Amino acid sequence: MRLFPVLLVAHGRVARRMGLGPRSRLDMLRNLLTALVRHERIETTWARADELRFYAEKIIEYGKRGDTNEKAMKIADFWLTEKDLIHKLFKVLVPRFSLNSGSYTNMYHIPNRENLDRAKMAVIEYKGNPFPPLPVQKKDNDKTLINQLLLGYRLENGLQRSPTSA
Amino acid sequence: MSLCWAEMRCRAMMAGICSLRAIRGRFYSVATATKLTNAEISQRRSALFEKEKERQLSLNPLIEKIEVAHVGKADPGTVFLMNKGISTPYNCAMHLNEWYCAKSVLALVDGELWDMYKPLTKSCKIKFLTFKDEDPEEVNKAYWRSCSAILGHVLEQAFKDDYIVNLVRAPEIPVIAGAFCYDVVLDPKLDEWQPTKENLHSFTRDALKLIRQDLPFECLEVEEKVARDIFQHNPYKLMCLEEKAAQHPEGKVTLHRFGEFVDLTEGPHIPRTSFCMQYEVTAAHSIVNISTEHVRRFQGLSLPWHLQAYHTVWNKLRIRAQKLVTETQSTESEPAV
Amino acid sequence: MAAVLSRRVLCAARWPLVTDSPVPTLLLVRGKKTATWWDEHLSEENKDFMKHMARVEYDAMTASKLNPLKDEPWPIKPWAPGSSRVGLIAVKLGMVPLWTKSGEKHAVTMLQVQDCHVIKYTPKEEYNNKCALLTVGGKNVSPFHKSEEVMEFYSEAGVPPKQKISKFKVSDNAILKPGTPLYAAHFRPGQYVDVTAKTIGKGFQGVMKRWGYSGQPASHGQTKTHRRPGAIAAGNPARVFPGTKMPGLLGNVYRTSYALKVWRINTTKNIIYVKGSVPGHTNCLVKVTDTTLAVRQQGFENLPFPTFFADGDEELPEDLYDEEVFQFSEPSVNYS
Amino acid sequence: MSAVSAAFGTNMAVCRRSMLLIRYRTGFLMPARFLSDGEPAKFQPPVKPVFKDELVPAQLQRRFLSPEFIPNRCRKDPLYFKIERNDMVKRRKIFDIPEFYVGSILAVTMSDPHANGKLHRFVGICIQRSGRGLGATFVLRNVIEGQGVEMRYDMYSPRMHDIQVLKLEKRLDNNLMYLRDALPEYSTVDVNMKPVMLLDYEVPVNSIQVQMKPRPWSKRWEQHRFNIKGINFEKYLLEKHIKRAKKSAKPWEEFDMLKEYDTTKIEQELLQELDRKLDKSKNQEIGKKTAGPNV
Repeated sequence: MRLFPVLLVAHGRVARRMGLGPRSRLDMLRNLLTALVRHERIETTWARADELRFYAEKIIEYGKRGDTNEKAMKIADFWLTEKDLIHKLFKVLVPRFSLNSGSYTNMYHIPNRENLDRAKMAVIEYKGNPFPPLPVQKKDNDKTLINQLLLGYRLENGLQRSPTSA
Repeated sequence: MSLCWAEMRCRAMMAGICSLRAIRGRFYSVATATKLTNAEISQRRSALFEKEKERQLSLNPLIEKIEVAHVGKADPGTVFLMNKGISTPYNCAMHLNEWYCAKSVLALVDGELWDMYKPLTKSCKIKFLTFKDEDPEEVNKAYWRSCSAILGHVLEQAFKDDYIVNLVRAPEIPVIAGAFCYDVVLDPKLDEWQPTKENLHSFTRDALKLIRQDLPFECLEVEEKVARDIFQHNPYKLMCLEEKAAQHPEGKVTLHRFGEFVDLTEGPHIPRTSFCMQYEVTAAHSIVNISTEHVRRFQGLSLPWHLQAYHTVWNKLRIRAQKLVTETQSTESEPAV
Repeated sequence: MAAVLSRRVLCAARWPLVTDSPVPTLLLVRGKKTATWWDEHLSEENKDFMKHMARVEYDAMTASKLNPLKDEPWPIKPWAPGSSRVGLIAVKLGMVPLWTKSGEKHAVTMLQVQDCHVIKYTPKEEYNNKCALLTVGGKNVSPFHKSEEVMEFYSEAGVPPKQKISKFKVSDNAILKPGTPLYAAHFRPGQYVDVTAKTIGKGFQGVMKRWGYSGQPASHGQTKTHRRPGAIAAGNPARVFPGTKMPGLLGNVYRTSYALKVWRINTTKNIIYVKGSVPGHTNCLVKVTDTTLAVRQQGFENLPFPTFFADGDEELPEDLYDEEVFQFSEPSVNYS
Repeated sequence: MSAVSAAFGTNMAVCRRSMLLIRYRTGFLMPARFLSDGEPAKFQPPVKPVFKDELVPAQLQRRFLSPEFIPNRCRKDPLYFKIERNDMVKRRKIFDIPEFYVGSILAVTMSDPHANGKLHRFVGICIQRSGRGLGATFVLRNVIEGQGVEMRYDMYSPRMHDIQVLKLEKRLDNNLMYLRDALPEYSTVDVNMKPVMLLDYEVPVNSIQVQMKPRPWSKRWEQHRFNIKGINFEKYLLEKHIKRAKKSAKPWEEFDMLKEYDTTKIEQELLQELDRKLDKSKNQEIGKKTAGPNV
């Protein structure tokens, strides 16, 4: 599982252990990724979404190599279990992200599952999907009180610094 | 759409307190001596304010109903049936939910800024403003103004009875300058006195006491004559009063009160002192360019509990707030934004 | 607070009031939030700005300490037999090979001294009436996740907050002013040091791994007995002696490696090359002191006392080597 | 250097090629030394391979980064790698480590206190490159008088005097440890071999498939984790062996993007850094050496 940095240093774990083994973990993520590519926004447990996110971004990176690239095609063929999605990956998703580099997905924490296990749930989505945006708490802008105070401080520092640098 | 029972009860409670105050006030007005202490002056002001408020309320004994429509993202189109001249925006917020009660700083009544505790006078549309709005400039200004008022109250009450404290005015410093302030002329005996760190700390303590008392800010529009009576011991306020009355078409001025402190400000103010959380009186500077008298500028820094700052951030801001702030300085920095 | 409560109660009372005497119906309403995290209400720009300022401040703090006036308030006293110097806190970078001039290969551990400062001085009267105590901290951390009290502790010495602090007993002539930076040149090649750190945690382990027992044969009629300890006591005492070696938690305790030779020191990057392995994982913070083994204490009178000062008269080259160490700029070893 | 090498009688012959080969009867492999005419001076100067000088422009164009420069995928401080690299560059300024691959044929001279003349030369085929940073090593293998000999060398050891590339080529695999189980002619190299000139710009890949000794081998080379292409397994394996090997395969691992470690960017940066550092040294040592060290 993904550990806190201190433990990571000590133990060198990178990925969570899920399912019945490494094979089963990949199979599960494969199904999730297929669903994500098809629906562009899915809801799953937080841990799975967190694991999935890396692969969802990486497959776009591979897709950017183009559908003529052998390795990209191989990867897409493995990860997308429903084969009509390969076309969607190369013709819809990759052109959409042709301008950005990295960070193609959003992940949000949503209320815990109502089920008995009360699992921590999350929504993961590809950016630029056709659904209405999820309501998220935004960071305050520069106009609130505390940020105005800090803005003044920032400008003051900037003004102080600029003559010395110039 | 129900009868607004809550504010009626409030009114009943207030009436009891007010009558008590009125008696006290009369007592003090009888005992007017040639030289009053600061505490006595403020008590007298408060009593006069109360009396005037009573008078204004008694002008229209009939309760009329008005319709107030809510404009906002969360509950748009809600219509409240309120009492004219009694109900305040806060009462409307109470009908919505606790979030509005806790977070609303000001109300926008038909596009006009309105105190949360200022009675509504006509059917209108209402919108509540919070610290976290997209553009909370007016809210910030109101907060800064109220913090200055608290500082004024502290300064008036903090000195011993031997010393006279005359509040001059609270300059409208923009938030970006880093501190709010209050100009004060102290007793001539104190000309040499420089407040130490401990003195500032005791001011801070007084302010925090006020904040803990959770005093509401009340608003009242009065005739110039009444205001003159209230501020008769403070020549600076009288001067200011004349100016303001001249600007107003009907010759009226707006007064605000919280606790026993009455001040001549245009408003609007935050609803209660407990909106402040972090509060500190940071510095006292002498203003040189006013030659005749030794005017001091007390500065402070405060943040509401909605926007509490972590101590590392707060310490940085606090150090910055020790510098002298002026009204002009801010205008220079603004184009730089 | 009472006023706040009453206001909340007002909000909560929802049924029409018949009598004038309000009977407060107490509903539990969530109170005001009093805790915050540092960037809760900050915008992105301001967040970056605050981070930037913290860095600038650290630099200023560290830069001003680069030239501490060593004779300012605390005079430097000479070395005397029996005096003990302060130690350092260093980061374990990893292990590399190193060759001697005779062509032998040794494994050494690289320990980097990062932002190591003296933070506090406790005189012996306040400690145990025997020796003074110096608190030393190593490796700067963010100020945005430290409490106010902790920050105050560091601001007294005028240094940024540290990841690890540790106490060193020093003799009275080796005390240092709080805020003094410590460098790798505090130690010199050829001397011996002790290194203390927390070992890597292995969790609950059996006796074979924990105590090196041999276990039992794999076959020859063994039933479920391959890695078990065997007998743990005898019939005569009829009990298990306390301290018997049993399975249990292994690792994650402080251990010291004694008398490791310092082979080489990099004075610009502040790296100490110590012979052999030291406890702890890579990137862990270790405590390095002069060795306590009396037989390895020769030459301690020649070490910089009480510590190495960057602004002192001593000009050091980039690398200090022990006499035996092969330097890579030398030609290859020839035995003829 | 505990064991003492046994030197046998010398055979003074007219032909320079005639050499005395040394056999070791001790349990593990020890350096074999070659003595020609008993004069140590003959081993001294590092003979520059001819192909190097003639194809200087091509050599300059081909960029080769020694694999020990590439840091591992780990959480170590980058400073650690940087400092180690500085030491490696310092050593490379003094001692030229040429470009070579697994499968190349090398002649290594190193100083040895027990050797006659204190220098010792060994020719063999490089079957493994391992280690990283200053601890990088490579293994040479040769069959001498019917006895397989393997030597593991520390590349940055101060005892190394010369590494001469006799034949620069690659093989199908990055690890030729299976030559231990192959017929001896595949790991036999003539100890007096002359350097072979490299005509191509590209390093040639020798796609030879070796003949193996009959099973059992020291390791089950048919398993997928070794990924060996230099053996034609069909000749040696039965149906059940292939089945068993398939069972241990993990074909999904190549699709697990988490396991990928793309070093192209790091390699680019490292090449630039090393060019900068080693070029400086070249300018300083101009006149001493004709060809700059190949990184």
